[in-house]
Amino acid sequence: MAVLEQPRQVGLLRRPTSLTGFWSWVTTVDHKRIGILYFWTAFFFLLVGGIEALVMRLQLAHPDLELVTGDRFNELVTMHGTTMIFLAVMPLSSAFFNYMLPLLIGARDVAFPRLNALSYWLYLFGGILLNVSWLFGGAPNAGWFGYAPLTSSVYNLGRGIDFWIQGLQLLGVSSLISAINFIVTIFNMRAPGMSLMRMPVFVWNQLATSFLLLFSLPAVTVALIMLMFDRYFGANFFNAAKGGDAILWQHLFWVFGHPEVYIIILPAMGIVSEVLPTFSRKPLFGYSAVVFSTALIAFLAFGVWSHHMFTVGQGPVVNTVFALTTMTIAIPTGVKIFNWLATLWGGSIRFTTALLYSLGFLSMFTIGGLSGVMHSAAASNLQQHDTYFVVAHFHYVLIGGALFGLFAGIYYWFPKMFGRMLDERLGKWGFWVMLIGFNVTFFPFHFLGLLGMPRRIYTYPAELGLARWNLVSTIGAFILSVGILIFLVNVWKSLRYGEKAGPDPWDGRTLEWSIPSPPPVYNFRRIPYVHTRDPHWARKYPHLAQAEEPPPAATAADSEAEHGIHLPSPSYMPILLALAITVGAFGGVFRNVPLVALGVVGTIVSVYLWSVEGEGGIVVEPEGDA
Amino acid sequence: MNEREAARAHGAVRGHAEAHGAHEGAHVVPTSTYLKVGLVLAVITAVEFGIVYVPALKPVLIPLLLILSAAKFVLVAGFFMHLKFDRWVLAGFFAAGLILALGTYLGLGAIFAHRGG
Amino acid sequence: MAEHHGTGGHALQGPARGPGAAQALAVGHPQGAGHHAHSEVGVTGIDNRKLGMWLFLASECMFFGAFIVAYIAYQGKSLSGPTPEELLNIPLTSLSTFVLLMSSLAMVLAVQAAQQDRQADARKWLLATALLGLGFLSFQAYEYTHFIHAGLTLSVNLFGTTFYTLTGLHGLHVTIGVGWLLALFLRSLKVGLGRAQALSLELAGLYWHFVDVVWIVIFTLVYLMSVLG
Amino acid sequence: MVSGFRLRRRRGTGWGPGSLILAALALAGCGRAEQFPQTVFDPAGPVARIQLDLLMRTLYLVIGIFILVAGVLLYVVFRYRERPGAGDPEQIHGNTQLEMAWTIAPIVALAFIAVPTVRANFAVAEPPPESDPLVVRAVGHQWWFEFQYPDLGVITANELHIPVGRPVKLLLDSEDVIHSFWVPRLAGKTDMIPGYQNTMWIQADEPGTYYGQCAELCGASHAKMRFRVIAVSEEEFQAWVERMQTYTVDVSSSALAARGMELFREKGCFACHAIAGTEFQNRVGPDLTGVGSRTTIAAGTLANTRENLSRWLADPPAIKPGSKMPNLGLKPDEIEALVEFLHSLK
Repeated sequence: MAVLEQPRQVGLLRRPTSLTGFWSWVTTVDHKRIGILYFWTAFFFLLVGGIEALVMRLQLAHPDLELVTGDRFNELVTMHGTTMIFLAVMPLSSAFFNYMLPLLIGARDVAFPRLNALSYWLYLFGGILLNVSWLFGGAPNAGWFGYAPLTSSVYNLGRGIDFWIQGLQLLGVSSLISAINFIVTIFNMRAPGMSLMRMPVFVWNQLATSFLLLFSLPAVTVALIMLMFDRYFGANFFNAAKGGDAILWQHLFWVFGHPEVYIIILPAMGIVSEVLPTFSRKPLFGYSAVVFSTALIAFLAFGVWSHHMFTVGQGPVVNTVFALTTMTIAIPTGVKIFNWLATLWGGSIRFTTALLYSLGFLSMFTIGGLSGVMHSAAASNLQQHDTYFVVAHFHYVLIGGALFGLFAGIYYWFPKMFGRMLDERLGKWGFWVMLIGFNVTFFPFHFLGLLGMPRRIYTYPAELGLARWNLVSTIGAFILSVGILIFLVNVWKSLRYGEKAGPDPWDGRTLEWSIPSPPPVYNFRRIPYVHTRDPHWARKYPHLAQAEEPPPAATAADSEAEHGIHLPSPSYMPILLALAITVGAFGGVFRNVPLVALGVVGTIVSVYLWSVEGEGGIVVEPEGDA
Repeated sequence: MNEREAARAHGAVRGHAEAHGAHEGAHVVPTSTYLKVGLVLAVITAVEFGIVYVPALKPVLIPLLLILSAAKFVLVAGFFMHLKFDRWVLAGFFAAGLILALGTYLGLGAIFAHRGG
Repeated sequence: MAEHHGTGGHALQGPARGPGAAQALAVGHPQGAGHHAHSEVGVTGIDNRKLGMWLFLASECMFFGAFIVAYIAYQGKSLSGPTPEELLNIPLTSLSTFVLLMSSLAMVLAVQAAQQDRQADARKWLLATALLGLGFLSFQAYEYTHFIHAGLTLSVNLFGTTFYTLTGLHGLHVTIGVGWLLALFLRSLKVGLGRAQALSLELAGLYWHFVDVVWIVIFTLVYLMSVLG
Repeated sequence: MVSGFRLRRRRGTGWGPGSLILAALALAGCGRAEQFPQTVFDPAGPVARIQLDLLMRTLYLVIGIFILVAGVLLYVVFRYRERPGAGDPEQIHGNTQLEMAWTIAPIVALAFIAVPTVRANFAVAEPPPESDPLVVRAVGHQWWFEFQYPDLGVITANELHIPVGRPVKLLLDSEDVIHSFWVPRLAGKTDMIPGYQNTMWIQADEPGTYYGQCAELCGASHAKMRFRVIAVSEEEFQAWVERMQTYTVDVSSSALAARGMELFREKGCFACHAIAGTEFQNRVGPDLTGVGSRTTIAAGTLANTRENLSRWLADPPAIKPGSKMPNLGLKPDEIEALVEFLHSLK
């Protein structure tokens, strides 16, 4: 690929130009590379969170063990939850959002390529900031939802909570920027002919997820600001001694926290909605109903937050209202599950690893969803709340649901992203080991919870009778780890020796399969015209496709092929801006005014340079013949 | 429209923009409209300032103030922020945020009031 | 809606229609890369940056809403003084509200002038907006100084906590806005402030007006309603 | 057998125990209280019974739905696997009637649990209006429970004494962070929140000792914040109240206990602990009135034996991380005297 034209030189820094090598990754604004960065980083943090989980499972394997102290256990609980949610599962979704979105809608990149890079760097630095807390006198220890006033400076003297506040704020900014970027991309950058109702369902789920982020993140941002003011400046938001109410934190947190659950699960639902049709060789059953259900789930997500707070004494009226709104979420969710089953029905099902994970998702998520329905019954929820029953529920949703869905996505799109096939035999082994390990670990949690084991206890006495199922669960956790190890071996093998993937290894349906694997930097040599859902399938099998309108005839007009394709220039600014913000946040943790000032000044300077630099742009000549 | 032509030369403008006119300056709002809106805003503020000191209005002060400030809000958003003239999708986004915020925080406030204390 | 836009876009893109589904993907489409410094008008007919700014503002509704609801939820729950009734100065704040509203007017006139390529007017109104914004901030600085002397601090009671946080974060938004406007002004001395810069100015304007409408809400709920005790 | 089923049968609502539930619960060890003192499957009072009722009802429903979904999934997976030469499947895009059906079906299913949920929400909120509940204020502390009987003038810690068959209205709050009051066999949990008073009610139908535990993360020793509810007959309860109200301390019979009492003052124990009938009246830590007759020490963490109490006095934070009670550096003979004194407080 030849670069035909470089941008004009503006500003202080020489604009980076290299398209290969280390600096090309640091300065990249290519959504595919950013997606890959998200992918590896998220996977790294998944392993970190997993190791934290294993330590906890070892501690709980037997009654009265003292492998770790109560404080250390609380740190592990907090960091495991925070890491898995904010640093592993969400960014793994983001990896696919970044990589796949432009490919799925026939675009060259996202709307704001540099902001996209900024999101990644803020995520990486936020993750690092959270995790270096271990080295600076202790990690955050008040649980992933950090209930006040356990987080206050009276009851929490260390720096852990300060790391937590600043780290989460960085991640919040990162996610907010991503959300805006993706919504604008989806609204503005679709290929011609791709109406909203022709978008792949994955894109719909991404749109819903982005809106959820957009509208729910501010609540936790505010809660964290309040907490910061309480801790740093002696404000009284959650200080009962001055009339403050700790429950305000819970409300604001869950106004964010409940949509967050759907932020985690919707991407997996989107992936499954792509994988099932491909491997049953049928279109998604009830596209409109699935899309509408997705939107409805996203909307309802804002009306149920208090069901996390049935035990705080809101009274039976409020509890009843939230019990009923919560139950309604089961309706669109049920619709989706039945539509997925109907997609398989009558199909010609190929049992690839991606499909297996999708089926795993379907069954395990159903269990998690159904125990969720049980939680909605407020009166009996008072028994389950804050027990291992709840822990079972959300691990069925987060692992059996989100993570299995994401693994389906990995097996499905890995060949597109890396140009090589994953080993299907190892993949299937990995799947079954993971499925078994997962159920052995987490199904007993249902029993443990109802037999009286509260969450977040670092030890339990033998007399409670909880030893047996805890031991089973610990064994399961190691089986699950073996499943993850098999996957890692598979990835390593594939990257080294894997069979080369052609453009369309799965006989796919959507646009990404119409271009090489991995796609060239400009994605599409010619931007396709989309006249139906599943456009690639329609092109391959016109007799099976539902032509919604007569497709246009080819024209010779293809100025880009002649004059080159315009792409955004790489830039130093995203990582510089992210660094400046992180320096400020780090200064915030240590209440170091000069460091904060340095961060603020750095941020202002970076923003200014950013805007002066402009988007730039290079023009490349596409390779070969499309 | 120069800008549109420039953009088209880059091949960036979609047909839609052409069909409906480019978004910038598509609807020319005369300066006098802005000045009138500014005047009305000033007058409403003066009225608000006045009525809070009228004891007789105390019972209806809350709805009255809410209506007046809502009017100011709508005027600024509609005219100064161009929502009245721009594509509905912008108003849609903003309304979504506004309605969600109103719904969520009214609910939250109601729960807090219900909680007493 | 956007569905309509999509197909509309196609209709004007102009390839003649013909049979043959197999050709569906082969049709070249001269979509621009969409990464130009100026217009990035997309499927919706709205520039990417403007769409993004509106999304950000929509998100900000949830942001300020949370602080406002905290203020209201804690109203009258302070365990000690000073109280809002003792401190809040409605006449003065009405004046500062007026100043902020007029800055919005100046802003919209600046954007209009830039769109019509009246560069000198645009610059004049832009500077006026920034100065009025500074005026508003001066009122706030005076108010804070006065309140602190009167014993209201962030930590003294719930009123202090919620009042300073809500108005302080609004003030921070105004400060950022003033900085943005001044940066645009300085830059305009080099690159002008005409049609080519109108979108940049409009984006700053949207932000500025939003900060204004937030103040309209704060002024009513915090200041005016304090007379009800 | 699981009492949930017994309960159902007793009430004659006629739910046949599904074999799968049976299997699942058999796996869980049937949830008997002898084996699992914090089980929710063996309720001992009306609140927990209402909650188990609702729990079982939702459980039946969701297991039914799961069997349906899993059944369809298994059928589809076996029936529609790819077969060579079978040709392309029919490209079905949807079916409005079917989709309507499976939108309405969940609504009907939800109605089946929604109505009982609403009823149960109100039933567990307040004791029956005609009843005359005993009022107890329960205060959470890091990491122990304080129980005050405002009408009786009695204060105790970590062991809540209640009469059988009478509703107990609990006024819950906290001295520091949020805790949660949970006695699974009597009732679900309600949070103890600083600066705000929550209420809940419990009732034990049979005499016995019921295990409870804090259910909200509250710091380093959250796991070791436990308590007991001791339900006794009305007469025994009255006797206990009277003993607590007229509590006297007499160490004249034992020189060792007298030395222990002396050490209680010398070593500063009195700065935190109160004992009725003495001049020790500071209540920063648990009230020690009658501590000798309690079943456990250190908030339900250890059985109240001489050996355990000695271990506890020797180094409290070693047993409860972060414990506010410091290691006082007591010598073995001092510990012995203190143990003798404390165990004399029957």
